[in-house]
Amino acid sequence: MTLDTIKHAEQTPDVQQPWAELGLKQDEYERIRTILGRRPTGAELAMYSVMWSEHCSYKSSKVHLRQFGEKAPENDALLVGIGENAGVVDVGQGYAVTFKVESHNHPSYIEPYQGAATGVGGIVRDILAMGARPVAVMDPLRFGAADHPDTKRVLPGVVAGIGGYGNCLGLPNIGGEVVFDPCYQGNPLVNALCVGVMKHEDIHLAKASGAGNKVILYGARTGGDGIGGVSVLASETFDDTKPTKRPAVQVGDPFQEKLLIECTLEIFREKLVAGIQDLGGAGLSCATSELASAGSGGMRVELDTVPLRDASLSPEEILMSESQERMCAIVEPDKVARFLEICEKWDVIATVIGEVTDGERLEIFWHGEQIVDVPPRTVAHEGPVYERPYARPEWQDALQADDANKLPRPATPAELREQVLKVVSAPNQASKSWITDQYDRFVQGNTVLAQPEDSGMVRVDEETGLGVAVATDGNGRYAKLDPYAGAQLALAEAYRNVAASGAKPLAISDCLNFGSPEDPAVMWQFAEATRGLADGCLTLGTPVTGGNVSLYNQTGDVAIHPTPVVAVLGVIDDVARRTPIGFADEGHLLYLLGDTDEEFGGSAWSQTVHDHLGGLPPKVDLERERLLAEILISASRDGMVDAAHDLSDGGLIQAVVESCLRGGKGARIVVPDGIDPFVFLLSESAGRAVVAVPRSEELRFKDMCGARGLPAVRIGVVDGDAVDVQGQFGIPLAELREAHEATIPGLLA
Amino acid sequence: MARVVVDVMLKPEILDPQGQAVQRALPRLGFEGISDVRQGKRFELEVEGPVDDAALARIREIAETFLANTVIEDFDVRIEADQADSAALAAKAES
Amino acid sequence: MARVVVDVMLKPEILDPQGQAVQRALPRLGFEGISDVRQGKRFELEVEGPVDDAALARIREIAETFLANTVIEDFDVRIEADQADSAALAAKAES
Amino acid sequence: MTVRVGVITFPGTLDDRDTQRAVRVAGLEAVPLWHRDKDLKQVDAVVLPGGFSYGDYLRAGAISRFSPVMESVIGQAKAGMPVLGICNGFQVLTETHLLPGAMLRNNHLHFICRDQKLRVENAETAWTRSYEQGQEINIPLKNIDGRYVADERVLDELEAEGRVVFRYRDVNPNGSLRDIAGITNEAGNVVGLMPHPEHAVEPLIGTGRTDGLGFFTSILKKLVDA
Ligand SMILES: Nc1ncnc2c1ncn2[C@@H]1O[C@H](COP(=O)(O)OP(=O)(O)O)[C@@H](O)[C@H]1O
Ligand SMILES: [Mg+2]
Repeated sequence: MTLDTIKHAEQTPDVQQPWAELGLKQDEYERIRTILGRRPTGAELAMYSVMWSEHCSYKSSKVHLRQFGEKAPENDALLVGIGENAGVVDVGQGYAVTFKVESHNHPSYIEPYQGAATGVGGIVRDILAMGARPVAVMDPLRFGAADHPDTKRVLPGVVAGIGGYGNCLGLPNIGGEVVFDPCYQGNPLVNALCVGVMKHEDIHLAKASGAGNKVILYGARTGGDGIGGVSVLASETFDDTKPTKRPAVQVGDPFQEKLLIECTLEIFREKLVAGIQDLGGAGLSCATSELASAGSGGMRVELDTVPLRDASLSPEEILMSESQERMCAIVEPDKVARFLEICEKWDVIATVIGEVTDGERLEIFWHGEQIVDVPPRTVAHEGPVYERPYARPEWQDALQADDANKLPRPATPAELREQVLKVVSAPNQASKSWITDQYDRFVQGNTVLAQPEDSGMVRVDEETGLGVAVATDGNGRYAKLDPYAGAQLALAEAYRNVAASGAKPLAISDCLNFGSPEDPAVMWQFAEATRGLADGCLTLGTPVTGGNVSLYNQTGDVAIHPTPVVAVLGVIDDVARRTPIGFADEGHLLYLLGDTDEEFGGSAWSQTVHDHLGGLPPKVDLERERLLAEILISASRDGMVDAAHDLSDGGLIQAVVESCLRGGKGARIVVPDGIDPFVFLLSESAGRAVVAVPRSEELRFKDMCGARGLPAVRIGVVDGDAVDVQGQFGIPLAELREAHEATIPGLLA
Repeated sequence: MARVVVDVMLKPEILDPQGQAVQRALPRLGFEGISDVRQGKRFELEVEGPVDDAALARIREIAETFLANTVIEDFDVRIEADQADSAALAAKAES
Repeated sequence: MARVVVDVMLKPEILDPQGQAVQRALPRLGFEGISDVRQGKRFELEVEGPVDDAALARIREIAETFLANTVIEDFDVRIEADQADSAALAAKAES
Repeated sequence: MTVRVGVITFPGTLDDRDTQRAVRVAGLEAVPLWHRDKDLKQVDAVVLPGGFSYGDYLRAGAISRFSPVMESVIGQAKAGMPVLGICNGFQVLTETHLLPGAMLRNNHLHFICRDQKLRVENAETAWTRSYEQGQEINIPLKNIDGRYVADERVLDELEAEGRVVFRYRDVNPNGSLRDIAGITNEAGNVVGLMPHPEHAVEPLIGTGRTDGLGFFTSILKKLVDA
């Protein structure tokens, strides 16, 4: 058995190395040789190949993501920006909040339960690594057609995995999305978001500094998880012992993660760490090189001290293992004993695997022999950057010309009624409670709002009632029609959702799900969407704090719809002022805020009634969104509205139906003069919300809208036990409930 | 009526948190000397008609496509011999 | 090192929705002729040292007090014979 | 007089901090107890909170039952100390046989989280004195192993002795036999139930109702009366 040491590499410069199998390009391999001045060892090759992968290096997306920094709005609230495990925002009263949304798409298609579960586990560790207690999760999901047989395999597994992991960790699930579209058939999107809370002084960063400080690996033992690909290396170096089969699938252990959370929080409380990093993709390769790269000195690691689950693992495999539920901390020598003691208390295995040096290299040893000697920045932060070619696809014009506004419309009130029922009961608009009831929304005892509310809201401080709200949105259909506008519409919708619940939007995180960057059309979609999002964030004053890019979501040469998912975080001074969506009080007046135009491109109506996608998405007016948000927040603060619901897919009628079902009361709706009832009910113009105003507040509310120039039209009243559109049709709540709630169980249960 | 048993276990290289939790608990309960525990599933299927090769092949297909998730699990199908007394020693066929 | 297997099944009188869910799904997947399915647990214990009567007695105690909840479950302990080739037919001792 | 209520944390317990909060909201003193310590710190009552102790990997509550703290709890419970097991805590209590029966996977096989209506069938236990016999309350339910089973003889005995403390109303969410949501021991000091009173003690939070507060005020009544 030959160990590929540095010395060995120097002596055998011409050995053929499997760089191509590891996903490196010829020029990338050459670059590694140039950086090192020799051929890399197997372990170095393993590290570079995984760290320079698209997933870890963002090599295709980097040039576009830069805009998020360059165009970042002035914002005093931003404490930690892009680049750390997650961004951190000041929410006042000495509290800071960190949040991030990430994808686990591909693993969830292969093994839905474990893929989704470990997706939750990964994002939770990111949040924990910032120094925060994780307080909530959300799960924006996309699946293939609701009635496709494979959806029946993927969706229940994904939902059970998210629930199984999150519930066992004790994190309330406060919202998310479930969208069905054939474009996601072979590429479901499983995005997961986590929110964490800490005091300002508890913020931790991922950097290794202070020569002599110890590197401690703690949490689960390292096994062969997720290293199917690297076995080629093992088989090269370990010529006499064939590697056993290595699983590509990672299995989550939420109980271990729960221990890791409590143990880590106790360690933070005693201020025992100088730097900390979670282990996620690329495992130890990533954690050690990132910590060393961000720090001041070098690092030396004795890899053979890593506790293993499978003794046959080679050093390359240990470096690349993606075993879950592990963390890596930098600890001053005199704090090590206490650190280990706390780990012991929580039954968490902890091992000193190395130390920070005053050199500049990351050096890794295996039973005394050196197998890695690299400048850490070249692994972690100075990977390849691509300027991928992009071009507006030639089909884009034809798609936009295929105007949805020209589709046949309902001719009679009876037909309109029928189409409304179709829209509210279609899988995308139907109630998702069959799914969300599998998630614990109460644990931790701070949940103020959870699904099906506009945003999830949790209390941060018991005394003052300070709280945060988060909403996630994304509409791949809009983005397909116009990726620039589509990204802004996703931002606008999440922003509006947060404001509708009474919170002030502060910052965003995003998960950009796209097809292959090697396709210039996809790259154009990506470039347009990032530009749209960066411009939008500048206008709305909400900086991007971090996020995630998921590329190669395509089957053959068919890509998913471009799907930027945006999460907006807002703050509310007192959760007692939150605005729910339910119409619960008879007699309250319903006001429609904003302007309604004929906008059916990408709409729920065009999809459910005509199976059509074409035209332009709704116009974006971010100044209007801002004004609407201000009005909604003032109305909440001053107690002028009792309920509010933003308008999005399915338009006004969808929102009214949801609010009526939620509050258990009906509504009488009057179509305002001069607008076609069909357009009034089903158009998806952005920048709108419907609010329920107590009669006593009507004057004050109208005055406020008038004074600030926001169109506000009285459209009806909360009343009875039907949704009654005067002169058109009425539908009893019971019938609506059946239509809205039976769809998903009918497809999946 | 015959009984066919399908055992489904996580592949050896896959993490088995359940088995580990059991194993870690044993010493605390005063049981030493168990060096590893794996936890899996056992299905007992009552088959109508004779359990011939065709039936076994069908059950193996059930196991492969449905009872086990072959991405992470292995399975084993075997006929359970009639046992008048389950405490008695019985010879078994292993597939 | 020897392997001892502990099978734990719900008592026959206890409703087994997992087994039922499997059984109900089978015809939909095109498998007929399975009249009942029960789902239980299988534990594989690696025992250090010889599996003599004393060791087996100890494992039976582990099963009774810990691996199974005898309010609802029955259990069965047996030694798994060494199998050089798991595909081969092997005779087994049942406790 | 300050009433001290111990709240146990096992590895994997989730609702310990919520339970401590509920105890405080009710005006009592919450005392954290650690699974490895036998010392109950002279508390007047103990709550075993919800969660997934040891991941519920073997069976819900099966591993926690053997912890040092449970040795003391079992002893004290038999001597009459009020003990409340919520969800996972209820599962631990059945595993220790302080309460009869067992908890199995829900009949629909899914985790379920919902607002659950319950009927208080026995308002005389240590933990239900603040309620009235027959009162209906609405508190959150959230579990995957919530199906209560016991053999017919035990069930008949529980009914005959008035030891069914809560029954599910409107919906039986998990297939529990005879709609049983919670039971007590013969002495009425040990109570276990699946739904979560500690998540229903403050307006706005969770279900927005405070129907669960009565559990904690009951214990005050009981100890002050005693
Ligand atoms: N996968 C999910 N997990 C948790 N909550 C979800 C999920 N999908 C949808 N929801 C919740 O259901 C509600 C309705 O979803 P959606 O119609 O997408 O809301 P909106 O259109 O207001 O963004 C929201 O409260 C949302 O957070
Ligand atoms: Mg909304």
